[in-house]
Amino acid sequence: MSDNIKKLLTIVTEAALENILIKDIERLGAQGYTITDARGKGGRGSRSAAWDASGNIRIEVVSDAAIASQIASHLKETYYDNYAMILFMSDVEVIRPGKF
Amino acid sequence: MSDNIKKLLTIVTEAALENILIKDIERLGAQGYTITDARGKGGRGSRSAAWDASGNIRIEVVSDAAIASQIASHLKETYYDNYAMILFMSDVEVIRPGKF
Amino acid sequence: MSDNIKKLLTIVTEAALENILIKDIERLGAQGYTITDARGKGGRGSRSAAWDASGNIRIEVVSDAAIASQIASHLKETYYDNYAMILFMSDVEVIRPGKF
Amino acid sequence: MIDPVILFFIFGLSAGLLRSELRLPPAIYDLVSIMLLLTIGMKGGIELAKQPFLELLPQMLVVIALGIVLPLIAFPLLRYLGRFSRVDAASIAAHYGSVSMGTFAVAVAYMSARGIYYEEQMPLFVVMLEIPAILVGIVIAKGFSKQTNWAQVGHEVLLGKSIILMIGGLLIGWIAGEEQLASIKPLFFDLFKGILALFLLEMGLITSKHVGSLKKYGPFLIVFGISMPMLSAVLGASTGCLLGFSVGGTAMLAILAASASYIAVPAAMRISVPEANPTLSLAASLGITFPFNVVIGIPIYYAMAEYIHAFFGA
Amino acid sequence: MIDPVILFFIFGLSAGLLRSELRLPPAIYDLVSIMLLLTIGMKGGIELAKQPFLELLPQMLVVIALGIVLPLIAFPLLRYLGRFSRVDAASIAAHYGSVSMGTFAVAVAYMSARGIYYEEQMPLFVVMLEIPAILVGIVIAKGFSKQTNWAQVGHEVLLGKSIILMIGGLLIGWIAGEEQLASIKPLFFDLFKGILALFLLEMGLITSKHVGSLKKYGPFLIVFGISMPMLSAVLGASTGCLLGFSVGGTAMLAILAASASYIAVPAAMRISVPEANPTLSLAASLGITFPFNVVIGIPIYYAMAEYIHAFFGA
Amino acid sequence: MIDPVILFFIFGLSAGLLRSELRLPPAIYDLVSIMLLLTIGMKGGIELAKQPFLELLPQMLVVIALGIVLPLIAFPLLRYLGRFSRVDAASIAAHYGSVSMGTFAVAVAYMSARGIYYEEQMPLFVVMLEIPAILVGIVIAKGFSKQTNWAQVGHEVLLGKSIILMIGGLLIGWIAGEEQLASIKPLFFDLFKGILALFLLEMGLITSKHVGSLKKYGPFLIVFGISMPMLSAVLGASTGCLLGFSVGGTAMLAILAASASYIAVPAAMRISVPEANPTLSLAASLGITFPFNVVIGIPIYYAMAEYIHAFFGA
Ligand SMILES: Nc1ncnc2c1ncn2[C@@H]1O[C@H](COP(=O)(O)O)[C@@H](O)[C@H]1O
Ligand SMILES: Nc1ncnc2c1ncn2[C@@H]1O[C@H](COP(=O)(O)O)[C@@H](O)[C@H]1O
Ligand SMILES: Nc1ncnc2c1ncn2[C@@H]1O[C@H](COP(=O)(O)O)[C@@H](O)[C@H]1O
Ligand code: NA
Ligand code: NA
Ligand code: NA
Repeated sequence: MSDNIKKLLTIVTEAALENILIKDIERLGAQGYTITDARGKGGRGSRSAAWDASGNIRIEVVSDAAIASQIASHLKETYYDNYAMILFMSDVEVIRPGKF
Repeated sequence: MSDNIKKLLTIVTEAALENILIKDIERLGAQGYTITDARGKGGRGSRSAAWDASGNIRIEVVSDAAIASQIASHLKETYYDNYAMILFMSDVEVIRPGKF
Repeated sequence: MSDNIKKLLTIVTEAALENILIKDIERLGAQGYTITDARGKGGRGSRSAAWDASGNIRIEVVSDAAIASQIASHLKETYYDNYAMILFMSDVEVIRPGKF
Repeated sequence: MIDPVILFFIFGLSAGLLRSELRLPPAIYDLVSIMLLLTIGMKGGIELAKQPFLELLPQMLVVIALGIVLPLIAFPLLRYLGRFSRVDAASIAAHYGSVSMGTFAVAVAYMSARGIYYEEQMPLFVVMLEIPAILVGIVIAKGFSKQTNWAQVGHEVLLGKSIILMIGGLLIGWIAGEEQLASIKPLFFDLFKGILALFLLEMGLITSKHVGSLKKYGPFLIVFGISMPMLSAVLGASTGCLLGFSVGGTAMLAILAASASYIAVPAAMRISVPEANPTLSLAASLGITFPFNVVIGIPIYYAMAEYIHAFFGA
Repeated sequence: MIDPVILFFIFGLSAGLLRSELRLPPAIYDLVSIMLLLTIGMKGGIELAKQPFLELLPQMLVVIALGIVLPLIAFPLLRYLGRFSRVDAASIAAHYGSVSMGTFAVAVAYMSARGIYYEEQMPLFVVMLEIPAILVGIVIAKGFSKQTNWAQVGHEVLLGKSIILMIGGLLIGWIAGEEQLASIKPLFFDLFKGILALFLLEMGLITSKHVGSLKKYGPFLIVFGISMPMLSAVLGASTGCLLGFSVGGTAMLAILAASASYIAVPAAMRISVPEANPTLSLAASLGITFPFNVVIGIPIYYAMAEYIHAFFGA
Repeated sequence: MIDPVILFFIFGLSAGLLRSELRLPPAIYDLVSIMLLLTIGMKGGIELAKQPFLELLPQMLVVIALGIVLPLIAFPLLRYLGRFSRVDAASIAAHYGSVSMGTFAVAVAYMSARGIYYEEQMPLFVVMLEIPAILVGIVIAKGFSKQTNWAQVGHEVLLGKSIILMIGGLLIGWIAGEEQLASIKPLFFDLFKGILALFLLEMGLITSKHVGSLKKYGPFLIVFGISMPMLSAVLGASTGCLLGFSVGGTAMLAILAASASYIAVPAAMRISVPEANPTLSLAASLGITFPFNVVIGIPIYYAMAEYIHAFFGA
């Protein structure tokens, strides 16, 4: 369990936030991100992805723990109150630790 | 490692099951779910997503351990024999534990 | 923590590699894989998925640790230098360990 | 001379068998099916508006009876000659009792290219024929089991995509009438055959994936996939003749009877009879019967209708 | 007689309320909207090319003023009669001050089916009307707050999908002119009403999802969703008459004023006034006002325009 | 007068450079490309059916030779003047030796708008020209290395999406002939230019993303991206004249030679020469050469063909 253990932060939120969030994520120090389109249901109701306004995205960021928790708390403070959003974190083993 | 550790249950299965499974998942106590479209291959052959009948979905549910294992064993008993389906679980750290 | 703990290997890379990678993955002993379409950004720039040549895929493979690390090191040696690609691994609990 | 839309099917099939990269995005497959179903529905609705509905009721009952009889014939063949398990035999039987919209669309194009008249109520019969076989299949597989959620089956079947689009189209055509629909004719009617060509290209690609799995299931499925539609066509043609249809209408009913479902029935069986192996029934209906019907079958069934009319008609 | 494209809307709405499986892939919804917006833009551009642009400037200013006044009327109604929170009232007001492309497309089809002339600059006014209400809504909700990133709002609004497509279409139509565009006419112009039918089918499906959430918000939203467009139509028609427009043009401005946004404004509000509940405004604009306008409203507003012209015109 | 389809390209490019939200769903881009390729193929096939195939064989060999010579000219320019690495120079050379379907489609529209005759075998030559440059590029990059999986390269190249669609279209056109294809004409032929407009809108959006990366690679790539097609056009026009083509056919061969691939070659290079930087070659072929050719190049190459014919022809 050396320095090739990083954090995987997963965010599920409204598609409308995509452009804003990736700016935040990069500004806070992440070296990259991966996005897939999603649908789902949570406390703020069902998001069916049937058209633009009702889709979700699922963003994954691999980074070291400090950056991950910085992103997490920034998102929590800025968006949790007004947007459909969840986030969760876990440890992942990476191959080239310097990259993240 | 306090109560902000939850289970992330991931299910990959046939798209035809979507409506039925989300009813099951909600009934068994999950507070939400996230779905993405997927394709893949497993013991029941290749599922190419080229058309309706051959697509997979990938469902993620974040919940506490009890609910997660209840969902897992319900799915195992009800669908494993007759449907293409896998599921796996891991621990994730969440920010607002009360939400799940 | 018995033999129902497996490795989940996640690969994010260029969509152009799909056919080649799934051959590699099967040859190295994985029993299955799941693929979703993705977009993202990393060391090799932004991959927007706006058209064929610029999309990413996200491949997940559940397998035992030996196979997972074999796949990981094969991919690292063969593709890391010339393709946009990241991979990470984590432990997941599965229900039918014999399947993977 | 082979119809050019069939060439698109053959092209798709060949490209698939050659393992080319070619595929149509699922969204396009959806669009193309939606447009075909709406158009077929509207065409039917326009014609239906011209005649009293009540006169159709007896015909509809006869057609429903046909949809019940067909799977009851197919099942014993599959179970005892083919030695399939009960559920597999029931599921395949349901596929062959029901109908294929794609085959019907090709038949519509075939008739209109040759200027052959057929009774306008055909799209209505498509809807009538699609449903009973599904219910029969479920009952054969499971008995009138309490386990079957009939409400859900009903919902699945009646509100499934293809039925609802066809019914919607029928109603729109009925209410609006031909003149009113002139404004949307350029999209739905003029492009019909081009859209059908795209649909068949995709069907060829999909079929190519199912041809492979035929090897696994041996020659019985191939023989069944060709002879069952022939048998059904005889029954369909006889029914058509009995109902006093024109040669075109008789051929249409033969084609409908001969066609095997690959959209509505697989979806319903997957939910209601999950123990049945979907690869098996799709290999037969998509891998054998669909190509057989669209490439060779339709002219045969038309000849059959002419023959029956020559002997028993008039 | 009801226009057949409206039947597609009713069909989609019914299928959605019956919880059928029917849905259009998002990619198709996008394609269909893109084509409608481009076509509307090009139609406008072709006509605009025929007249001196400078004469339009004063009209454009009046239309912008209308776009500022409408949300300022809606806001107090929502805040004090409807007892909505400040942000929710501001957001809904912005939706009703702005316009709906879908409604405009149906109006274009309505006018052309009846051969009614209207002033060519309407597509330009659509663009003019879309923007001011958004800015007014943000200012009501937040004041001239420093927190608001106006550059971002500006970018979002001016370069949003629908505005840019309409402006692009306008410019292409303007530069190329009718004759040059003949080569692309079969796709963009001849298919217009068919494409509109597909669009309305999808709008029906989407609307059905929002009808449900109406129950939650009580009858006020329903009343507002019908009476606000009526009020706006009166203002729009008066403005049209004042500007000396023909009956068709007056009706068009009434329709634009009566329509409520469900694409551009929700997107802008989501980013700029995130505290506002998007379900609320969409339930009103999509669940009530859009269906009301396309099914019943347009003929009413046309009658309104005739009436006003009879009294004050000429 | 600029062709309106080019206006769609410029509109897409501008919207992209302004960072608007506008984008076409990938599924629509796929649909539009599929239809263009099938149509071009069918048009060629219809014409080819009218003449003896064997007479074309010598022409085909000459065209293949052209496809081998072009990258061999481009490579030293890139390697020694442009100081690119061996693999990058080889990869870019392959792009410029091959052809662009999009450019060909615009050329087809250009010719037909002006009623200019050209030899029917052009679509066949597109297929002939696409392939050799890829193989030459791989060999320059890697030698006849054992490491190269030639079977896989062959499969990739011959069964790639664009080649297979064009060949499929050719065969369908050839077998069915013009009369038979009349039924699908409304979709594939009448909508051709409209579909091309949508395609160019998307190409403009894609191009805008590649313009940015040009800055990184300095002015050499820009100069090369304009002068290489001019040079290739001279060679293409000369070849056309030599083969005794009409002015239109000569111009077409010049255009084909001048065009640079951005679909088939990038895909093949990514797999076979992964060390080559794909951003580099796409910046040149998409960011410079494609816009140059469709907006300015085609009329220049046509003038070139006229000039050559005036001097050496007849
Ligand atoms: N318990 C959960 N498990 C998985 N995904 C969830 C869960 N809760 C919410 N989500 C996802 O997060 C999105 C926003 O959640 P919410 O803010 O709770 O509405 C939902 O649309 C779902 O896609
Ligand atoms: N070992 C595996 N790793 C990742 N995904 C798998 C694996 N096995 C199966 N899957 C996914 O689960 C689906 C159903 O699996 P199966 O029931 O084994 O056919 C497949 O279509 C794959 O998408
Ligand atoms: N730190 C990261 N977190 C999540 N995804 C990443 C990260 N870095 C790269 N990726 C994904 O991996 C792809 C290839 O990465 P790269 O080779 O760094 O360009 C990118 O297009 C992203 O989708
Ligand atoms: Na049948
Ligand atoms: Na309004
Ligand atoms: Na070239």
